[in-house]
Amino acid sequence: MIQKILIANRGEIALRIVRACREMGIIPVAVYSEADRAALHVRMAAEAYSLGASPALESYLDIEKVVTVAKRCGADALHPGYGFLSENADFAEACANAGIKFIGPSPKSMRIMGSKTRARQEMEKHGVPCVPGNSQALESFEEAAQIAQNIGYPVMLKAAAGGGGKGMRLVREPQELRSALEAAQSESQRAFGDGSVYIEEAILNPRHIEIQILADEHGNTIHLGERECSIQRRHQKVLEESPSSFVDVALRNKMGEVAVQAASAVGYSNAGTVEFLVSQDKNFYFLEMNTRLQVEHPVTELVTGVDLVQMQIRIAAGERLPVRQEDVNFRGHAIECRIYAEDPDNQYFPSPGKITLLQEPSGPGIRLDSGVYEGWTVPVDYDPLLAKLTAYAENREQVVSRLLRALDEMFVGGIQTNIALFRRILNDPGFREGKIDIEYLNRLTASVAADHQHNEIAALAAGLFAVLDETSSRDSIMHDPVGPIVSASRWKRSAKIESLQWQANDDRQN
Amino acid sequence: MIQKILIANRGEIALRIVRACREMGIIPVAVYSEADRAALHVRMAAEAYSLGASPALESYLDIEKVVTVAKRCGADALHPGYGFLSENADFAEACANAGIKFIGPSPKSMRIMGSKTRARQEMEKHGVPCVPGNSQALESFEEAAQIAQNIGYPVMLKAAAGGGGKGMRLVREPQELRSALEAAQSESQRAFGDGSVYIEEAILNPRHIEIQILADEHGNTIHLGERECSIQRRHQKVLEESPSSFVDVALRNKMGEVAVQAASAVGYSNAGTVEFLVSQDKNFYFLEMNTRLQVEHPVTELVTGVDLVQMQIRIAAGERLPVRQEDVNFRGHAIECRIYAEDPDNQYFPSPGKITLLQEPSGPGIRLDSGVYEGWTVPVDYDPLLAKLTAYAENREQVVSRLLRALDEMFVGGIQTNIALFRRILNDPGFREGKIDIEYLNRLTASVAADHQHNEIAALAAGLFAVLDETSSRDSIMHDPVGPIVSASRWKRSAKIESLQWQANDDRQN
Amino acid sequence: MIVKINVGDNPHRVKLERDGQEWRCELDGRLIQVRAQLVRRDVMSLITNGKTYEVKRDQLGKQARIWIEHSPYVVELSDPRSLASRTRNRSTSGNSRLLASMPGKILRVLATEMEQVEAGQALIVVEAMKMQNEIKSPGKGIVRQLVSEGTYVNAGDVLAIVE
Amino acid sequence: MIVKINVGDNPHRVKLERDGQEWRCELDGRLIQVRAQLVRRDVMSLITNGKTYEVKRDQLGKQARIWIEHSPYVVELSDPRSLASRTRNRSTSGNSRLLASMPGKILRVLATEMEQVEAGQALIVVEAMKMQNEIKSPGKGIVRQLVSEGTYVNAGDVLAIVE
Repeated sequence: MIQKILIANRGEIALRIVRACREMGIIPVAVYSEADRAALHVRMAAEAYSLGASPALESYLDIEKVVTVAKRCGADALHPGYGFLSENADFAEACANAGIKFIGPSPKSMRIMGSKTRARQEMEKHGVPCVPGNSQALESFEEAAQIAQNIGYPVMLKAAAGGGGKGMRLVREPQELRSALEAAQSESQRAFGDGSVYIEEAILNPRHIEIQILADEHGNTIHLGERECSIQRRHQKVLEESPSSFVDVALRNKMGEVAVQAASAVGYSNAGTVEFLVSQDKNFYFLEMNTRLQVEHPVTELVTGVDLVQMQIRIAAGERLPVRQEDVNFRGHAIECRIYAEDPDNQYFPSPGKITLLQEPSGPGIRLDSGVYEGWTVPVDYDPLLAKLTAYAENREQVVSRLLRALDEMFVGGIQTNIALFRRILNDPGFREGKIDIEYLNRLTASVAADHQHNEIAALAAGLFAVLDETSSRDSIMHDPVGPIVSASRWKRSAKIESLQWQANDDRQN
Repeated sequence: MIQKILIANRGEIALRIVRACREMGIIPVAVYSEADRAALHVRMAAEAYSLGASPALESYLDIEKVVTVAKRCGADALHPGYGFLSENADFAEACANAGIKFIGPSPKSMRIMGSKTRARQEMEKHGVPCVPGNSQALESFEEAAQIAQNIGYPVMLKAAAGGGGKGMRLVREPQELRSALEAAQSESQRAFGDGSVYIEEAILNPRHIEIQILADEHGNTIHLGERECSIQRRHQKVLEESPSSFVDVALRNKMGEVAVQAASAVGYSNAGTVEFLVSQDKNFYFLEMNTRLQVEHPVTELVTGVDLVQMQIRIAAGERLPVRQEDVNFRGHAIECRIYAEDPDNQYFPSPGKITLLQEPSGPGIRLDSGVYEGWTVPVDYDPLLAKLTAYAENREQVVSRLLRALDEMFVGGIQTNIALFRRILNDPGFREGKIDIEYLNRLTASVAADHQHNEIAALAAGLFAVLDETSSRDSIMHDPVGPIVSASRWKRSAKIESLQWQANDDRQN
Repeated sequence: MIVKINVGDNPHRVKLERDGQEWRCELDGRLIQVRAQLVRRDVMSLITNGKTYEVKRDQLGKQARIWIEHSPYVVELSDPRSLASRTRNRSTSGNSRLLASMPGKILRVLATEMEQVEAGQALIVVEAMKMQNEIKSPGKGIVRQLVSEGTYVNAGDVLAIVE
Repeated sequence: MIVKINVGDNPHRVKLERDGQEWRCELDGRLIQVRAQLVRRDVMSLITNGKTYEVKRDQLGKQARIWIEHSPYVVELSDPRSLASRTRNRSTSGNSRLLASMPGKILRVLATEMEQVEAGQALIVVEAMKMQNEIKSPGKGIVRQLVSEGTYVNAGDVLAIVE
């Protein structure tokens, strides 16, 4: 059995794994960069070792350092989380060479799925539907024109080395092809140092729907249904749900079977996710397979009752899957909101900094996976994900209401977050009717948000803060053993300073 | 439809109802006593009205005041929660007379179930098994001896007016009867001003298991399975779970049917709970019916996926039950811990006071229903329940581990709580094997708890607090906008004062 | 106690007097009875006319914000003197100070000290959490007090001044 | 910095010196390297030899407590002078002060000022949250400084002295 796991990650996912370890009687070991000495995952682990300087390249991405720590502390297994080194086959191999069980698939499966072209070849060989196209770098404009002709317009140009929407161009008609190809190639060259572009059929307004699979090391593979992940900003997921209101039982079974096929085709083991593009007429196409735990795994845990992280560890320990496909009991509906430190009104620009006030939601149907706490300074060095707020209820309508209630209870002070954006999404009639695709969020934010209505209460409250600050610092009304709250003089003094700065801001905005 | 609900309660249950209202688009209205002006249920409600002075008799128990506020604010319904006026038929009637829908059964059902003797008669008439006995006040010793003879020893003497274990005596043999009867009568007289005692067969080491039922106002009644509530202190539940490891499918179905019968017998509507004593050989006996929501309703919500409070409101609005008995989908296992402000090492004496530090657990499978917050002063006037920590997982073993993990994450500073007691229960092999009955907790606490092992780390930490306090107050290491933490001088000064007080305590203990 | 408060650009005058458990408030001359309770640092529970408000306070960069029903209101407390100076400043100043809206690292500086720049011209690239943000000149002018490449800035720090 | 600390009844001597990111600690002469971080008021994260401890601090009545792995340790910081006085007090004092262990209301006072009482005799009934608790005399003696009926007491308040 596994007795000690090194968690090669940070933030909420590291804490998620710490919790799974604790619940299984396994010793969770954290690693941390200097910026993360006081991070929540370090506080909650049983052991913790420094990796060095704050930049990820010098800490969480340094294979040698991580493996050295794992060996030194006597870990018999390592969980990579998501991001960082989680899909790095060399890392998985380095763990294996050091005698440490990598909690994930074999390096071989990772390598196949990590290459767009190899993955596509393998999938096509095993009858997994892919978007019609060539998936090889185009040699010339003539070749591009020929292939586009065969596929039929509209077509999509994509960077071979790419991702994140860079080097992507939609081509609606033949006469647009030449300039689009040149633009895509030059953008791809700038972004990835590689101008290779390939061509695919364009799926218009598709949904992004993925299937969670679990495979043990004895050849058993099951799926746990789908997750609807169409709500994205900058090609990154923002809100996910399960089930998808677009997927009926027949489609779920079909996509599930194909996902199991895809995993089996590469001898996959452990947890993984097969991502599909789904067209408005319910055709689906293999997009890629993520050979690791997903950020949004909680929605699947809530609707199936299965603990995916514990399952990963049990599979890595050589156990057989304890459930068969027909035992999976789907019940209810779950939606996850990724609470990011970013400003949706400013092109989602990240907002690291100190969290001066934090109020977390709880109560029925609410699950919070947070990596932060009040007083914590969110570092500038990593991802802006603060926490995942996930709600569960009997049906989609109830879960939407529940999430809105929980978002009302939540407050993050001192930095910007996207909490208000979720309130907008969840109140939007289009979202409530399930009318979403991967362009949904762009359309929503193109319109203007609702206005403020409580100017007078704000004025009143500001005045009362000033007077109560004073009272509490004099009489210690709060009975706080620590002493006074913000003193009135401080609040006023800072207000005066603000008055000057505010003025400067005004100038800039004019 | 119901548009505004007055919540005639306080603490976590008032907040639970606030949340249900918010999720249903209903305006939640709080009431509060002076001690509760800053209570969490007041903060979270949309409207709040004062009831007056702190003692419950002058606020939460004052029928006229509560009904007046409900009318004044325009509430069209009222939720009584549990405790306080929730089982008071006169209150339900006063609401009805004021044109306010009482969210609960009819006053008539409440009156029958509120009287031990009438309930028992009604149940026997409808074939619901009761503990063999007379349930009428004994007239004489001779009558008692006769009935005891008929029932067969051991028998139990119980106060007719009573509850909470007062006036209760176990009689194993005929020669013990006379003195036991006298003791029970005099204890009952002192406790309730009424010396009436009745006699029942003694069920030895029984379990306390209850069935949740839901009944709409159109004659449909279903049950949602059982809750195991055998872990009690002073006849009050401390930890509850669902399902019971003692109950198999056949017993569940049988008890469920009987519970539905019991409810139907009195024309019951809304949510209710039928409590049974279950003997070691799996016979079960009607104990009483609670005509309201139970404290421990979350465990049922977690294993069935049904929101009981929302269901109560929908039933009160005249809706039909949306699920049939065969649709109830039991999945997984749930356990609730009632976090009380009390000292288990000091006969569970309550510990009100200011919560100086509060860390709340979260993450997968954890639900927290709390009525308190850091900085809140738990009043001396009411119940010591601070919060309910409930965990859900695939099976009992996993949920026990999960709760232990969550209890590790939880911390309440400044007052005593029973958190350590839960750690003991959940680690106890007897509990883990499901060997529990209503005497379990007394047996467990009779043994000595484990010892402390970290004296040296404590000394080190105390020293580091002193030096870091100093640094942080000088350099503001914490970057706290509010200023310094406990200053070193304060920590040291108070330490000196303590040194004197501690000494006095020592003297007392010698 | 009398406080002058600006919410956004709107000035308000608030007079506060304790009245037993309540506060007698005059907001721009209108009387409002309020029960106010500081429940913790930066969080206040208000009840007025039966309605409850859970009000929060925070600071983003140099802006003080009051949050009501999850919308932020930028507020400043002022006295006549600071108001006067404010007005004076506003009328005379032709400068634009570029302030960092978020903490981050100065990845690139695209202008040089004393350079003549156009409105909309990119001056600085700030990076945080692998995202890059171009800071553009708000108008035509001369660049001064440029921040240096590689430094870390906080929200509200001056990145440059365009005169 | 040198601190003398009692944990329960055991005295410890702790010498603390900053050493870069770490603390060089001498605990009763034994050297221990520690990384310590105050993560918020009354919560400290310790790492020593790779092992982590999340240490909390609180106060119950007049007792200061340090919590490690969910067990409380009653601690006091002392200097030689207070230690001396403590020893002196202990050896000369024959009094017992009855302290309230919890906040509550004095429901009944069962003894009178200057009354001669026996060990175990009930002196006072305290009530909180509808529970009642009898406070008994720790020994034979004369009762003094009795608290009055109806008053509210806090943890650590003196309820009576038995001489």
